Amino acid sequence: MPKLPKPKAPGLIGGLGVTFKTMLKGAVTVQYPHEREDPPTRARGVIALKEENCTVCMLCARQCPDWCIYIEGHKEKRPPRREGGRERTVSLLDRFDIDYALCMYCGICVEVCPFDALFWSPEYEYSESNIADLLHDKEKLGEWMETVPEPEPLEVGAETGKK
Amino acid sequence: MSVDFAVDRQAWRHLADAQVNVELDTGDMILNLGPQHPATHGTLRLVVRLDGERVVSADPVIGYMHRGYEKLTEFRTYPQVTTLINRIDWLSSFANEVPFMHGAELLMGIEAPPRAQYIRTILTELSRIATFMLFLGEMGLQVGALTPPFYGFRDREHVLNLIEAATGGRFHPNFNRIGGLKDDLPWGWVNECRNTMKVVFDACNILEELVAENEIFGARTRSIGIIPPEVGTGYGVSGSNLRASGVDWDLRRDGKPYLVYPELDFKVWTHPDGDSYARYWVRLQETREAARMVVQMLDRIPTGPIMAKVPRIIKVPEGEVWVETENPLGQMAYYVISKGATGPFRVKIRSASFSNVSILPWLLRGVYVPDVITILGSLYFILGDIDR
Amino acid sequence: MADDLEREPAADAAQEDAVAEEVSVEQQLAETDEPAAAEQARADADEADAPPTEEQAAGESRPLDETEQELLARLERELGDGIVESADAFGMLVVRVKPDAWRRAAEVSKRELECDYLSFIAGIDWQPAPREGEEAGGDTSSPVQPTEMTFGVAGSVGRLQVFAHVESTKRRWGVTLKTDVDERDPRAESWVTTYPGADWHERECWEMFGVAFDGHPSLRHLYLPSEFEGHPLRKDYPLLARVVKPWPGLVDVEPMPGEEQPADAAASAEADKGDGADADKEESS
Amino acid sequence: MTELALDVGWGTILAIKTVVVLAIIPLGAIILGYTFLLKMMAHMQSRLGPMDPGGFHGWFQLFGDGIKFIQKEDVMPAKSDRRIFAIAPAVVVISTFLVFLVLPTGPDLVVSDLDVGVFYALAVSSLSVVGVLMAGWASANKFALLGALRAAAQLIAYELPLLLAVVGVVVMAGTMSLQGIVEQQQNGAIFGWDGIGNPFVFAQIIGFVLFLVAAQAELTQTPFDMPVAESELVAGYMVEYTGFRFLFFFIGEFGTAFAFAALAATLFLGGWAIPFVTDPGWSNVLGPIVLITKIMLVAFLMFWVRFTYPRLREDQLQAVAWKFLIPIGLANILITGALKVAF
Repeated sequence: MPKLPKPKAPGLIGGLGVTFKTMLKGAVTVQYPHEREDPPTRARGVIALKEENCTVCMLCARQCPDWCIYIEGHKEKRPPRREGGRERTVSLLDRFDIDYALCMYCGICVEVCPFDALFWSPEYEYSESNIADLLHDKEKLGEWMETVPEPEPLEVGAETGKK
Repeated sequence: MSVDFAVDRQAWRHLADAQVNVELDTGDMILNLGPQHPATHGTLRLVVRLDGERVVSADPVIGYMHRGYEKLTEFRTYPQVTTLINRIDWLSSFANEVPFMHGAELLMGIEAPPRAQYIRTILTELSRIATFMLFLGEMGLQVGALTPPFYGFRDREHVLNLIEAATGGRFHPNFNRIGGLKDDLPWGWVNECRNTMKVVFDACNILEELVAENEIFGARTRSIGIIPPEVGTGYGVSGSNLRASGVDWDLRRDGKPYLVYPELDFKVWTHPDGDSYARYWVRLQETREAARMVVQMLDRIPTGPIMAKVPRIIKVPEGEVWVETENPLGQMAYYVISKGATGPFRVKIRSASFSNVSILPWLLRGVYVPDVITILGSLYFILGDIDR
Repeated sequence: MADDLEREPAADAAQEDAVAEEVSVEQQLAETDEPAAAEQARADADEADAPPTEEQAAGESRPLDETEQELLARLERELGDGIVESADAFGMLVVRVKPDAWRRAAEVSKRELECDYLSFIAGIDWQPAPREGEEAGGDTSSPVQPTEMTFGVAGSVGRLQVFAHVESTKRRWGVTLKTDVDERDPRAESWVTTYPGADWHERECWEMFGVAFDGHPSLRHLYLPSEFEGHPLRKDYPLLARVVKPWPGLVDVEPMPGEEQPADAAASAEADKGDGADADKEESS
Repeated sequence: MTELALDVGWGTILAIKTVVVLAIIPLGAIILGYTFLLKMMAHMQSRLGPMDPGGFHGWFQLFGDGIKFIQKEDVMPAKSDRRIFAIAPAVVVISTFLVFLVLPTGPDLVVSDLDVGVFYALAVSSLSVVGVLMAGWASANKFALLGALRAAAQLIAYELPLLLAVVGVVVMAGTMSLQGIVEQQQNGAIFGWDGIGNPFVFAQIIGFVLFLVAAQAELTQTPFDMPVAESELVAGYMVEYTGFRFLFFFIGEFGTAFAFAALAATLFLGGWAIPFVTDPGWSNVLGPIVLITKIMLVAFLMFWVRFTYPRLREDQLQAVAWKFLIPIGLANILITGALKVAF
């Protein structure tokens, strides 16, 4: 049977001491609009789109558990890369919208993207007063590319060099 | 103490009346605690029939947050389900992911590499610390102290920062994958974690001094809401709530081995009293124990991969599996039935708070209104965990 | 006893992955818990057969271990021919009992198996619910379940079943009990008198599956509003969120003018399997 | 002619006094609210509190809140007893206002130096319970009703220890006039040493603690805040109040805290009296400042406890009053009386 440790001073006095000591220490809060906290590199703040990498393969839209990605595209002919090569057909994006009102920030779209067109950015200041304004188009998603950080190094003992 | 298991039919009739919330000419007063009430931390409604300030009968009305996860899982693939189950108990989301992933891995015959197992265990214990830290503060608020919750939030923040640094999400890590983890830990995380554990120990001491040792807190919680062990088990109360009733049962030690718990040296805390104070005390000790376990594990993380070899398209073979883990709130378990598709056929989500709260009608009979709040607070439920 | 249970999953893993000779090797390696060796073993297993296929149906043919045998023996002693079938599912005993032995099974579990802890009571609807074609609105993201009705561990006679899990906090074992429920008049015996916690679980099961529980003091709605109709967790109850909204995953790429639709349907089907990415890549390069 | 001038003069002085006293209540409430509720509590909780309104450390916050409250719609519950609902906050504030009438802030700075000042102050301060009951009843809300009933039970129970705590002071001073008590403390001596006079806090330390505890209950502050108990009764009797009526309650709450702190400062800490300053002119100038300092000191103690402790239960609160505070208070009077007679 565990015995409760005997309190040193009466608990009432000890409690007063705790609050008084805390009062003399500084605050831990951040005065938000004036100063900002930097979220860690991996923070899943917002999804940024690198439009030129996207091939309109629809994988992200299909894998999204919330069905919150809307993609439309069209195809264009491009001149061949090499002399005498075949004419290329490329798929171009017309529309790439993410409805952040629905998004659950799971990151499945970023993971399944085979061409590295989607990235996580720690950016978090994009709240809107109207829920419909949370549907962001590809221009807006493209702007966030600037805020995407470099991936950070891994902890000691991690297996580097992905297969 | 004698316990009557037989259901009091008279009381049930009262409860049925209370449900309709029609004031009958009985002289009792029906008080609706919730669904919007500061004490229910979430949308739990408690229809309480009062005689003066004494509770004659209480009927919890749940479902205000019902999101139908068991149905939704049938329409999701296995990787997509993780996103959902994160949100069952949103204070310890990481711990929710583990049993489901473990179940899917069992069905597929995959085992996560040791490094992944270690990191999973560390993050599970961190989420336990985060959950309990909030409880330790918030319990103060439930009995009227304004300051402890801020200390709880303040020191939990360090733990959440750790979780965020590793997984990218403060609340919804979505970090587990079938066969391992999404990523390895970032550089310097282990040291950071070690420092944070010191903060956790300090925070436990502070909260113990401020709350647990306070005589007023003792007067408010001791011998309030006593759950006898046999009643607790009958209702399916689990976790710290049951251990506070003296039942020495912790799935980390007693269940089927999962993660790296068999390799760890830890103590399962119990308290003989079964009252609200015991529940607070047990959680306080378990927070410390969890921090100790994290420190143990930090020294032992093996090197190696974090992902087992997993086919690209995850199809889980036919079968049924029952995986239970000791989550911060109690026994969290999934009964996964697979039919060989990319998604589960049926998932029974056994969440801890649901059963923990189902004891309320029994427990609240005859207590005073302020004690209702104490008991609600000390049972410590998360609405998402009740309603799923 | 914990050791017995521990060995079970490891053995399963081995069984799934490799042929008989490899089993012992892998098992040994798994038990030595040496990262390098385990990694090697896994690599071997992967070479042998990386994705476990559907043929290797898990669970059914596994023999019971000692604990499970003892549990079953105790149950059989009391219930006799009330037990229809029993099986092992990853170290957990699953026992199917006759509907009229359902309440007795609870009493016996509590008394003879010392299972004082009620984990849950819930329902299963085994009816397949494939979503294809029109109904799915082209949605290929939701998992497609098999179209024929198959029953899980320990079998079933009909579509609806009730199952429950009880555990012993003293002996640290547990058992899953199942019973069949008639589809036309779904009812089962209530466990409330044995486990008071069954109250809410049975209410949930009643509103989600429409299974009435005889002897339950008050079957009221638990989650849903009292005027709610239907049983949401039955397979024939549609998930409206997936019906109302068009699937955004439909390929919406305009073809080149004058060009035939470039096998979009095929591409989309493949893309869903994960190979589509490569197909698209070829197309664009 | 002279009589008339005197009359006018008297009337003017009374008007000035009234205005000053009227201003003291919201001003005191704002000072206490800002210093303790906003700032001290914030720092005790590792926060900073409001920082933006007004520029310097958010000093304008409460004024802003007041402006906001006044702009709000005046909502009355449909089933409320409208007239009583409307009057209740005023009753609470008026009871506080009446206390200040007898509080001396200097040798001449007092509205009315009643011979039974202490008695009067304690009597009017407990008028607020009427307002609280009215508010709880008229709100037609179960939480409000429970809160009001708790408040009534509690305020009545704690009148007694409050009174008993003061009796010791009265016995020592030999007068019930607050001005007289202050003068006694200024002119007294501790065992012949009259360096700082004789603040009764030393001789009446038990009385002082009793007074603070009872005042805490009178103010419905933690650990005796069951009537408002935001985690059980949401806000008790105030739950249905919005806008400027809620503002009245807020002012009443902190104004009363200010009044009780002032009473404690006057009764136990020597009020406006300053050691070494005996000149009435200087005392009149410095008195209010000294009194305010002492009030802040007492208020700090009260709020420190408020922000640290959990709350008791209603039955435990009654037990504390009847089983501990009242016997201790009686014993204190007995000892004080005995010593008074002996020396």
